[in-house]
Amino acid sequence: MSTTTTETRAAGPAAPGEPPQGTGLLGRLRSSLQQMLAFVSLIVLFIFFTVANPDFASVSNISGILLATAVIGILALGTTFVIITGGIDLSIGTGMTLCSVMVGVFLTYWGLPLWVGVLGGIAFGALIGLVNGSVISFLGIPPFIATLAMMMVAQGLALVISGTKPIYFTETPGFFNVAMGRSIPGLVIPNAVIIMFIAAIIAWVLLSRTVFGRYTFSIGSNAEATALSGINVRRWQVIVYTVAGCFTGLAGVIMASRLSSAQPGQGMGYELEAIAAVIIGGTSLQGGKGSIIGTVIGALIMSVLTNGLQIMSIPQEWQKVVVGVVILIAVFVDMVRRKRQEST
Amino acid sequence: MSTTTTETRAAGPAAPGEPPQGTGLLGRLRSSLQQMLAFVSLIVLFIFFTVANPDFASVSNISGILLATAVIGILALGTTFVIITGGIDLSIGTGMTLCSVMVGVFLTYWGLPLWVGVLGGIAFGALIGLVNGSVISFLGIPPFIATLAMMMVAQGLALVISGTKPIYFTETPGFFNVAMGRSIPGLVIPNAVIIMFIAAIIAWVLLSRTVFGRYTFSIGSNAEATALSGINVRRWQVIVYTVAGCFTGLAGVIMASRLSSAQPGQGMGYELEAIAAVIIGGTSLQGGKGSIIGTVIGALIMSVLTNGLQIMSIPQEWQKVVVGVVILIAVFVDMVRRKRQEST
Amino acid sequence: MTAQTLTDTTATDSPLLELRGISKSFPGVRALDDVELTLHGGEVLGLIGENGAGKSTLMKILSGIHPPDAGRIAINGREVEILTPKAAETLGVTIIHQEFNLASDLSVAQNIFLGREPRSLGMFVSDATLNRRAAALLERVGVDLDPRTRVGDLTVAGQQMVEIAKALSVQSDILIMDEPTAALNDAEVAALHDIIRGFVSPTTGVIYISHRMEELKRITDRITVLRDGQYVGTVDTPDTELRTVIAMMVGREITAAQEPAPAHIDAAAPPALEVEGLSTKRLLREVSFSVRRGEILGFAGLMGAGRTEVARAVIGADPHTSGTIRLDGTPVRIASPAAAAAAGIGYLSEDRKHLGLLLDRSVADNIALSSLPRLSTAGFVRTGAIREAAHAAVDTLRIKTPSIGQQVKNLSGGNQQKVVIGKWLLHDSGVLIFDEPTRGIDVGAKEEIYALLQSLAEQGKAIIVISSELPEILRLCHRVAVMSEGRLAGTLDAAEASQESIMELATAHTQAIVHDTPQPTDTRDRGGPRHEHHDH
Amino acid sequence: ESAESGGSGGGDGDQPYIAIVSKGFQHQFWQAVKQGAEEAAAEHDVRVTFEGPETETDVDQQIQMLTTALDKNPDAIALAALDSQAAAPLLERAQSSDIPVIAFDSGVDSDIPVTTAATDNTAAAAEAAKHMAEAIDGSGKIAIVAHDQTSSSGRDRRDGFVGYMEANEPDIEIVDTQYGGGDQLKSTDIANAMIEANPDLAGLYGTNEGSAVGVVNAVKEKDVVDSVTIVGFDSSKAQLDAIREGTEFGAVTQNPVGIGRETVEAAVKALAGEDLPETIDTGFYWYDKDTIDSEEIKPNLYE
Ligand SMILES: Nc1ncnc2c1ncn2[C@@H]1O[C@H](COP(=O)(O)OP(=O)(O)OP(=O)(O)O)[C@@H](O)[C@H]1O
Ligand SMILES: Nc1ncnc2c1ncn2[C@@H]1O[C@H](COP(=O)(O)OP(=O)(O)OP(=O)(O)O)[C@@H](O)[C@H]1O
Ligand SMILES: [Mg+2]
Ligand SMILES: [Mg+2]
Repeated sequence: MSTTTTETRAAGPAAPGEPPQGTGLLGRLRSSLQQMLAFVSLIVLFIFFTVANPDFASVSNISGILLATAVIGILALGTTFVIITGGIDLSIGTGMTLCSVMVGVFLTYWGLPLWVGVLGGIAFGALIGLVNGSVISFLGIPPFIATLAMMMVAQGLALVISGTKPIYFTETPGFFNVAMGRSIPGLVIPNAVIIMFIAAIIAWVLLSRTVFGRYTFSIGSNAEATALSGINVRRWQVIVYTVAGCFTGLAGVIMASRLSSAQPGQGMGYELEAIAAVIIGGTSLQGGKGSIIGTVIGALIMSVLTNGLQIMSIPQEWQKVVVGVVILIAVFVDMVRRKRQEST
Repeated sequence: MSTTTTETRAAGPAAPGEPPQGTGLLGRLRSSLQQMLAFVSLIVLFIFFTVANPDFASVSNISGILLATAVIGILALGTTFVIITGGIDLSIGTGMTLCSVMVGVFLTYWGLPLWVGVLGGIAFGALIGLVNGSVISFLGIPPFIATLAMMMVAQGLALVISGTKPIYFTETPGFFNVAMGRSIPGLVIPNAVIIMFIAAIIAWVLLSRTVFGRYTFSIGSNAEATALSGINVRRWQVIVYTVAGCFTGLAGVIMASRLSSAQPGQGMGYELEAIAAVIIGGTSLQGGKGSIIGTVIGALIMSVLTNGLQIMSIPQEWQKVVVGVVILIAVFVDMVRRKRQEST
Repeated sequence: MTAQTLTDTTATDSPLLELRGISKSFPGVRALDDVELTLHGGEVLGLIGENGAGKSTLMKILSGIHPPDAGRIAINGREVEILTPKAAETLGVTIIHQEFNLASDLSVAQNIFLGREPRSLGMFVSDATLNRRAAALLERVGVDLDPRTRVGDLTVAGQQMVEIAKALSVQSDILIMDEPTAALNDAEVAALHDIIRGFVSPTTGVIYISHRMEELKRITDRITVLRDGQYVGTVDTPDTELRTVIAMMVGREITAAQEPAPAHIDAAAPPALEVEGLSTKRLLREVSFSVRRGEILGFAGLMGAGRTEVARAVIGADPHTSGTIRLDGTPVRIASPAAAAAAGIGYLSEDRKHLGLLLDRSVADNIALSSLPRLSTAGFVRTGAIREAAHAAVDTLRIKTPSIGQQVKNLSGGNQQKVVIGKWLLHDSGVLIFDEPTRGIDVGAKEEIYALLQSLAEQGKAIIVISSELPEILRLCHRVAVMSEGRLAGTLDAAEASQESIMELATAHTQAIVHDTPQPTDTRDRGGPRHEHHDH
Repeated sequence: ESAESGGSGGGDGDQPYIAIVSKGFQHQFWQAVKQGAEEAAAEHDVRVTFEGPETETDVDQQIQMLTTALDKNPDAIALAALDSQAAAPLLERAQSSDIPVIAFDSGVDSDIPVTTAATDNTAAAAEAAKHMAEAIDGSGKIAIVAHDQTSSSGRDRRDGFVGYMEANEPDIEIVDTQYGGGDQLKSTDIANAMIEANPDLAGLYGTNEGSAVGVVNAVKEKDVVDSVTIVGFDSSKAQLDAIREGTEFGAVTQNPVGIGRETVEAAVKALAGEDLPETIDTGFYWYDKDTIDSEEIKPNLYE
């Protein structure tokens, strides 16, 4: 609601998220070229860091950047849905930790087979989302409060269940390869990165090609009108949070696998990073607008920035300042680009 | 339809925020009684803890609770304005820390007189708010991103300026008394608490009795309509963030005084607590609705809960779980109460 | 299609829809009190009443939005309960709401099929299919809209068309139209009436709410009248004089609308507002006009001709690429609506819900909004003064509200419109631009508002009225500026102005172009979003 | 203000009550301290509570906890102060209520505590530096992944290490110091970037358990186990495994269980009116592959 009239006529993407663009091949090409431009800030950053430090563009560092994006990226994917409905999910950080711990319980305490552990972790994430969604839509608690409460409950439960100690995956040594193995021979990129991209594709299909995605947008755009169109808004809201929960669970699995352990004390603060990635990617907290590709770019901008500054050995206190300023500039550039694009 | 005239004089259901209430003494009494009911959750919590542990209701513990509320409470007061406009301010936590550090610079590094340090800290907070507001309204950056960037910049600057070390107020021993002195003889309550209540009264007057408050509500309710009504929305937005910044600065002063030092590494996470207090108090993240008394109650609920569970010596991991659940219940009870009140 | 009397109804020949003893109260308001209504197959039933009489509420009960406090609903003789919008849809009841209920971030096609998307494999939707179907539907309905346009980018009239298309896309037996024409001009109204006639069959019926009497005369078979939430009666349209209906509706005789008799204007008086060569990036080309103190200048034109755009450019809500604006002879730079207000120009938007009102604030807050500096001392608001001003507006405009503390969203559509008018009456500006000021306002109140505007003019204000209702323009204005395709096609004196002369100018430009390119769609395609709406 | 209940508060009949306010509670280190404290409490039949802020930068949260702890009228208080000046007024309040204060983990800048059971973090970090220098033969580039920039333990462990190198090892260059907040994932990513930026890196030092494990992860992920020497701090299963398999060269441990025990025992003695030494050095120990299972080291390690 913060935009004023003068801006609003010009601002904002033409249609929601993945908009109904030109139908012809030409139209599609044009629209995808325009979307490529969203990379602008990302590419500029990339070039800058490559020039500043040649190590930055090495294959192994890029693979490292992608790996560093995986957890936040997957969290951000799920949150994109929630934010498009006009909601928010603060529980993803500690929820992810709780899912890690549950994977530990499944695999190490109960000795279940690896695949059960992995699916169990994702399912537990869905359960967290289901609770969030139900509290929000059936009790009518504002999403901020409901998921804040879940954030605390999940953090507490992770500590309680694990006995405040890390759980190691001693029974299932193969678990490490879930995130860190290299399934595609000859490719240096670890599975976690591939999983993130597959998750992104699934999220993209869900958001732009299914009824679910359609209702996600329309609830965020006008929940009342959506309800009046005969759509069970409450039920869909629950589904949105549950889907987001699945991504949280997946992030928990990846996290546990990469660290070879479930670390119950972690997770706080990840939610803010994930939400930031979503919003840098052009999704609006007001709801109704957003895209998966934007979120992926947003997450990449964040990790390229962090990695680049670390590679350059900038003192950490200055890193914060620089990250803050660069995020501002990136978002500003993106806004100007979109405005220009519209007026042509 | 001449009946309308008579009807209009009777107090209808309360409009949001501080509405134009019934004129008569009776109307006022009734409406303030209804507001008292907002305390319900708080009072229930209070009674519960008193029964659970007699130490809880001791004068010194209550004064401790109020003291614990001071910093978060003052932050929450400022954020209430921002949230009512439909914005958000994530920079209050680390911004507060930066203000503490600046007080340290003024008093310890530059040896300025005490009152200059105190006012300088508040003014520096206003400056942070001014930057936030300008970035949001003139560059059109979404508040979440703008204040997230400021959160990082402030954190970085606090570390840079302080040289990552605490600054002690060795030059101005009297500074400790700003927050911790007892100005009213015979009263055990320290100044910080009195300052918080004075700040709350000022905020209340600003919000409910001034043009500034009106515009705060109307921007949050419909920014475009407000702009088309001839109000300079951008300017008022800047003012709102600047006012919020003053409260941030004040919180920084209190914090520094209480700790006898400026701790540059602190502050992260306070924004979430402050925002939570605001929302527990019934202010809506969608903007347009909110009240100062709600915020004060929200902040008190949070600190009563934390303190009560600590006094009961509940294991720390369980405390999280309980706080989460109780916040949910408190908000739910408050919602039910308001609904009931409306339908009578 | 002869109307039947109620007593004719037998069990075998039960009416399509029958409502009996419907009552509904909101806090502080008895919106409906023992209301009845009968709709027969094959008929168009008009429903009229003053603003706040309860028409929309009755229709909301029928479409599953509000549960009634008491009463029975029967469809084809079978008693039913309608508790959700979905249930209404299942029973074959479809409604076009008075206040639009569209998701502004979705496209036209996505909105039309919202909740009823054709799916493959149970979950996948294809926008291409949706666009194709929507295009077909829009063509059948005779609406010239690109299905891919974002709804938030449409004008109010465009959104109204989407609402209509959406309702017509559903197979239904009972179609409720709550003021479908409030934002439309005559040509579009005629098109809509054709659609209605095409829709009605012996097994279907339409309930049609409007404040435009001539329309009711033209399209309805019978008219049911409500007053203050109570049922007054039902008449057969052909046998009834409109003034009788109006009398039933307001409870007293109303003197017929006077002939346009604008007061004499001093032709030598200097103009208060002069606009010269105003162009915008999108649409306007070299628009020049002026308005004097004491004068009411009308703006006429077809939908999308650019009238709203002129107003927005003048008050600085949209940037203009060239042109000068002079106030009392001095050139001014107006960069924002705030600057316009400070310079003494007020603008009442055509889109009250999104651009006019603070829906969740009180009546008093809305009325005072533009005038707070005047109603405050040293930054502190004088609540007494605000209350007084609000009461004054409620009284002069006869706004029907339980209190000035009522949230505006709980008022009826027409009363919401009066609140916006009240806001600008209170604001002390020398130039007032009213964009569709009487949208959704009942006949009686309209006359009062005309009188108010005239008295404002007599007090020396310069007034611009943008309206799609030609009779309104003719009734009210000293001069009429006619827009066509972003240009000023001409300005007519009251003496020269008539329906015919205005329409001629309004279409002059269009006809020239329409043969080679489908111009109106094009304009829309080129433009960016119009205004962003916040729907929650 | 609490005179009447001063000696017997805390409920639970006449069992003495000791409130312990530590610097943290989620990390393994603090859990081990807690474990030691609880063991000692059981032996001496006293009741303890153990609390600490989320992170070691949350000075305000710790002060809050200390205030609440005082309101519970404990018989003794044990404090690992994040900032002794900030805690000073509360310590005075404890003194005026005749509540003995035991300082642990790090000293308190005040004469109020009856004794201090602490490790010298600076000396411990120097010990780590010494072993690192030996392992890389006194020359090469080293980077530090620290857990925290502002807390005393974070600074001491960084500065002790850097100080030793500067004083004794002219050929060793510390090329970078960054902070991962003790978060394993963040520390891993930071160390990854350091390895990228310095292909000739000879050593990495992690200043607490999370930092050290993060460094170990990164060295494995980047496959530079052979060229990079890792020195860590504290103890956990992950670190012990890494040391046993040779990925990590060695680490410094501080015997947190012992700190917890000593602290509670000191409090019990203070309550009994016994005299206490001014400081109790709880010590630190260097351990590596060879000494990890020795009788001397084993009791100081925890998983
Ligand atoms: N949700 C609500 N809460 C409170 N009052 C309401 C609500 N909805 C309608 N009302 C009141 O009920 C009465 C009838 O309103 P309704 O909208 O049915 O009028 P209407 O006949 O459609 O008028 P209009 O011609 O102005 O559209 C009005 O006084 C209105 O203020
Ligand atoms: N942002 C926009 N994007 C696309 N088209 C626009 C935009 N703004 C205006 N238009 C188009 O420009 C034309 C002029 O609009 P304007 O609102 O000024 O017309 P109008 O004469 O007031 O007509 P009405 O209000 O009856 O629709 C219309 O065709 C409208 O659809
Ligand atoms: Mg109506
Ligand atoms: Mg218009």
